Amino acid sequence: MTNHRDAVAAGRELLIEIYRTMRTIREFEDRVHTEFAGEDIPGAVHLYAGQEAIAAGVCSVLSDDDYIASTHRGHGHAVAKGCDVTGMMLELYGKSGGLCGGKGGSMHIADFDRGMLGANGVAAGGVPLAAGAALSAKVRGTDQVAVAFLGDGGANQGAFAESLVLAVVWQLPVVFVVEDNGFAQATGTSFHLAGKQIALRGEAVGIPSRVVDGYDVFAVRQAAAEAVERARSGGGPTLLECKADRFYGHMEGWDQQAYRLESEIDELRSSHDCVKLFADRVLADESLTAEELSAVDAAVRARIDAAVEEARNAKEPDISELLTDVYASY
Amino acid sequence: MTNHRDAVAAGRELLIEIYRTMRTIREFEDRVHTEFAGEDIPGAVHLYAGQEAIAAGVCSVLSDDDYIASTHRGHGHAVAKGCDVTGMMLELYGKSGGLCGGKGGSMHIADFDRGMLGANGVAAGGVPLAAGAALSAKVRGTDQVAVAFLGDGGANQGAFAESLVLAVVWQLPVVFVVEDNGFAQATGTSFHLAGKQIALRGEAVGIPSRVVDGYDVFAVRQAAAEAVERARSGGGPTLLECKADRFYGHMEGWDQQAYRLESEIDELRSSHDCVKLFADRVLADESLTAEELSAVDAAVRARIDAAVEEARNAKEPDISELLTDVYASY
Amino acid sequence: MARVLSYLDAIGEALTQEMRRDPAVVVFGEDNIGGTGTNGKLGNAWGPTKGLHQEFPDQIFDAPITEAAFVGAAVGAAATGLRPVADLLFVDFAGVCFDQILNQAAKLRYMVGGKASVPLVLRAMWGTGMRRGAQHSQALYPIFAHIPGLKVVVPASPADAKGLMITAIRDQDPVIFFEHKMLYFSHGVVPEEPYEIPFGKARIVREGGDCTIVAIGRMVAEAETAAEQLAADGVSCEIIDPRTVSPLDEETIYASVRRTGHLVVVDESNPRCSAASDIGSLVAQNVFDALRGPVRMVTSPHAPTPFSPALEDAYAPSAARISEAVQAVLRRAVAA
Amino acid sequence: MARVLSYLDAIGEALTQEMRRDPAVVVFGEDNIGGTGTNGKLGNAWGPTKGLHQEFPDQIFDAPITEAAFVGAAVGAAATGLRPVADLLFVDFAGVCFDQILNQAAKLRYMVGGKASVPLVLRAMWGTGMRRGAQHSQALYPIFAHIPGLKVVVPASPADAKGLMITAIRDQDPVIFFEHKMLYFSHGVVPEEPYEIPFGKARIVREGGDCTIVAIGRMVAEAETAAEQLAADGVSCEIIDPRTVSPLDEETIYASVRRTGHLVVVDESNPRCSAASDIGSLVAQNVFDALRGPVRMVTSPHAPTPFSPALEDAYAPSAARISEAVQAVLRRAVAA
Ligand SMILES: Cc1ncc(C[n+]2csc(CCOP(=O)(O)OP(=O)(O)O)c2C)c(N)n1
Ligand SMILES: Cc1ncc(C[n+]2csc(CCOP(=O)(O)OP(=O)(O)O)c2C)c(N)n1
Ligand SMILES: [Mg+2]
Ligand SMILES: [Mg+2]
Repeated sequence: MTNHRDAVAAGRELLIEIYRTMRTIREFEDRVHTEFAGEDIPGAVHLYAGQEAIAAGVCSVLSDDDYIASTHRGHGHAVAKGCDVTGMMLELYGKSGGLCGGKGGSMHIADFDRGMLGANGVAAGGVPLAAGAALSAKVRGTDQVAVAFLGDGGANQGAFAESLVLAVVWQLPVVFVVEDNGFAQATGTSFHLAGKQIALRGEAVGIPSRVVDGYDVFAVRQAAAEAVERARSGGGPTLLECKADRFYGHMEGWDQQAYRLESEIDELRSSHDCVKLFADRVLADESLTAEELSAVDAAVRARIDAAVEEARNAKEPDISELLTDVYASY
Repeated sequence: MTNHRDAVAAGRELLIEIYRTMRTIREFEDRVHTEFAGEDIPGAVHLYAGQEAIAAGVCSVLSDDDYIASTHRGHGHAVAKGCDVTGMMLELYGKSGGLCGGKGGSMHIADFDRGMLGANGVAAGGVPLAAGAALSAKVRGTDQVAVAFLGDGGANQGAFAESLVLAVVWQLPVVFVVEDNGFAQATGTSFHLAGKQIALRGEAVGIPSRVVDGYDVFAVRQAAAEAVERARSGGGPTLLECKADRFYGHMEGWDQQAYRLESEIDELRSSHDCVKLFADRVLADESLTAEELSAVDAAVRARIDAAVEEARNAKEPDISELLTDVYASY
Repeated sequence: MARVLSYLDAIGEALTQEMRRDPAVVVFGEDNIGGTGTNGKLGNAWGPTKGLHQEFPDQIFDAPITEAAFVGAAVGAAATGLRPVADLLFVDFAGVCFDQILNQAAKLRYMVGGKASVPLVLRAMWGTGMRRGAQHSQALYPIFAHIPGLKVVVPASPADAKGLMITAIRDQDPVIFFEHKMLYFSHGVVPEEPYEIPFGKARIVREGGDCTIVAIGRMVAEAETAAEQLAADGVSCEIIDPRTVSPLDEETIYASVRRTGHLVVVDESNPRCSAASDIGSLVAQNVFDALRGPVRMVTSPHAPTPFSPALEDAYAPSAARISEAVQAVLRRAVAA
Repeated sequence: MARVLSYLDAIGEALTQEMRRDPAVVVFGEDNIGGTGTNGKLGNAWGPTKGLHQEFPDQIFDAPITEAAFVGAAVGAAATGLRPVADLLFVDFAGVCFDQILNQAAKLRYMVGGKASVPLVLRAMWGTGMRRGAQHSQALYPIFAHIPGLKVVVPASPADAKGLMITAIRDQDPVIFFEHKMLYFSHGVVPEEPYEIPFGKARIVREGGDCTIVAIGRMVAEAETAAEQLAADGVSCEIIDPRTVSPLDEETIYASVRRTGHLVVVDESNPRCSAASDIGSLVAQNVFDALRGPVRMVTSPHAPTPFSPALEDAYAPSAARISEAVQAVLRRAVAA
């Protein structure tokens, strides 16, 4: 684990915020997993549990008006960027009042007021959008920064490779955060990355690039802080390759994870749970108390309970919504 | 310049063949330049003059049944792979009897009997095709090899990045030959590559990659021989980044090369003419005589004269050809 | 005894029989084997390729998420002796490799004056109904039908799925093979031995004399439901499933319209420049005299597919909307 | 005095005036400045952006050959406060960035429930006639018109090119702006001050009573030539230029067909699922009763564009083929 003096120095409030973010994501995902199994939630849902430290660490150094573009596995990014969890839950249920009015669903959750430019159903499809948001900030002369999240599998997409080039040539204030969770669906990174780190691809085009322990929220936060500072000060793009495996399968209801050994998952959950690792550490060095953590736990649980309750009882969108938000010529 | 003992050892015949190839390309291109100015040749024509050592060097280590996929600047590759220059010239004129029956033109010259899978109008568009030909060879259990030619500008295309990944993951017998001629249209590589070598992109995904002096046919041949040997023996892909500027503008009739200093072009033609460099060397070390070279020059000139003559006088394709070679439902 | 198979298994059977017949048939895509590069079990494919790697370890492989590269590789492989079947997963992902389809696969044979052909099959899952949202529910076959050089196959039944897949693999041109996600677990009688169903030959799903309904893919079943209801009201519909949108069996459609005098086209795609508009205009051009009233197109609206089940259920054409269209067309003819 | 401008300069003037008006308007693409990163002169752009970098050094830039990235960046920039005008060069290159057009630009506003919009313009050169072969001569607007969320503009004159470009830049939706390569050096009167031409309002190019001709892009001039010839034979044609293929001004077309009873659609694109078939079928559905004979579609064949001038000249519709179609349609009406 990294030295986390900076985080501790930032004080209890920040630590609690980071914990709240990670706990909220975990609780949200665990609960969606249960509700999905109960067949209450329609559609395709990809859970982020296990990777919380990445979203939480990166977004902890962003302001409200910075931008992120996310992936099909986007709940964690949305929560970390400050999206309302009730609005998110309503969206997952396809209900009126959802963040996208029920039109988007899990794979298209977005909240432009929070700088969350959207989950994305296409691998690496959102990466160029983040580059564009960075261009926008640069042309408008603000100091906003954009972050593109993508997966190890998405890192093989041409759109990502091209975005690296564009970002370095245009010196855009963008940070590429590749989350290597070991798999693209059922295909392992040891196959599809041919044993190489994605960070090398950033370096190859001249982008400062680092591999980061994605279970360690402090490590992520530190790396992200440097990257964001570089971007804000006109230093151009950075690539962070954060490694942390997912707890659940690729997609709810889709796979039984037969492509993973059970021992792999057990070991992951017992020794690489980023939320536990955080808790152990702040308790060990007494920067937070067990009571503080429990208070967060309880509050988060209540918030998610309420979100599910509201989502279940919410109205379906009105049929007239079918033809709004688009130019329909007939 | 590289040590060219291997080439010399290979004997006069090979040296003459290499010279003939380079001279044929040069003569073909110079002549097309003239004829185009006379408005005899329709369409978009991109000349390869200046880069001959790359095509000649690479193709000198390929067999007839190896494959190449080419670019919009494809005449040199076609000649070096053994395409008939009269068939090529007819094709440029859009005449019956052209290599593609006049349907393709300069940007789509192909000759599958010679393993020339086609020029291509889309930057890097042919790169995946070469990967596919390599896959084909591997699945069919032959020892054929495929070469993908592309430009520095095309190297920024996603299709190239993805092909690198696919080639290394599938361990395909393919060689990527990137021709860095300093420009993509009027845009300079110092801008669009951000000062980095393309070879790094190969290395980043685990592909052995080298930068090669593209004015030196022996250097190219040596590097290509190693790469092709690796591919044939199951060692997977290689990337060669060959550097040699073009003599003419991007496209005939299109640019006055105002983006280049005149002194740049003068210096290029006087000190970096790969055909001259070759001749100087083989004369200096007495591996060929001036008479031998002149004999080739004369033969090549006669061949190109005859090709132009034939192309001028050839028939237009029959109108019925409009609807052949495609399934037309109406 | 007639054997019943799912649409999904029918496709799997076609792939199996063709790989067995011809070692040049190779199959690849993301998770076409599944599990490559993991410590767990191999064979976690989804869809019709599940389990095939055991019999064909040298003919089926997993691909990284590099559609532009592997679809392009399919083109290059097809032009040099293989018969690749590449898997796009969702047809929506055609976006990331569209150049290789539009400019390479479709045009190569023509551009080189017939000196090469591109016998590849691109499998693509399509359609609404699974709550997958705007980027995973499109039809898009009108886009492919627009492109000369491609053949576009949209099977509506398990038996057709098998026979059309075999034809697709043996065809010399690039074929985009549309598999409707909501039909995967539909069942039907499927002959065991390999057989081809020719391209450009429509299937008359139901005979009738009052109105011709041309329906595509999942819409065939909706049209059948509508026709049942209409029959109860004394209206007799003829249902035609074109099976392949390109080539299109114009003659069967024209012959039917000559008999019925009325045409309703049911197409799950968006309306503009669609298969519905294509067929509607062909009829209005070529059998105008037979028409006893306006043609009618029943499609999804000119809007992306919404996620919410409540909205999605109102999006694609339904039996009810088809009935209405037929009734409107006939009512108008009576009134006139 | 009326000022004459080329189609190309008219587009350049629109870009200039809009960049001047609004600093959020940015323009980029390959060689949109030209010469960046070289030792030579800057400003080697081709097309309508030539010279603009001098007045707008902070609003116009060169891009590497990364269409997926820079078109996607246009989407992201548009959704966060800019009004980008991205340049595809040839529309054929839409293939390499099609996902960003199909799945991102077109759908974003809908998918997020209207919480964002994507005011971008994608410039694209199209059409046959320049001997550019199969990968540089396509029309493709039917493909874009099929996609909900996009607007598709196909100006046929310099004045329209300017006014439609200004409207496109000010519009809140993604617009694909089709510039016909053979029209670049056509000239016409173009007002100097900025003006908008509304989307979805067709232009009646010529009035007439015997037959309605809807013609798109370069085909408008061919239709005019045909109409001249036909007028000499006593046939009076009404020519309608839709200007925008999506949205489509259905009403103007319907009103004309109600008067003439006949429709010929001239569309340089390939025939299947085309703009011609779209318009033909709409008329057959919505103004069937006014039709006094079959609709007729005049398009390029279902084949890629050949390179050879001899073949290319026979490929796209010509005035002669348009005349023939009109005559066939009218002859038939007389015979009937
Ligand atoms: C272009 C494209 N191809 C294929 C898919 C289907 N698909 C959805 S998620 C996924 C795996 C993505 O892996 P990775 O990027 O590592 O993200 P993770 O699921 O591991 O978070 C694939 C192949 C897609 N969404 N987009
Ligand atoms: C995908 C794509 N984008 C743009 C173009 C237009 N174009 C044709 S050649 C060219 C420059 C290519 O540069 P490079 O790859 O370096 O090849 P060179 O012309 O220098 O041989 C461009 C941008 C194209 N053909 N394809
Ligand atoms: Mg992953
Ligand atoms: Mg170059």
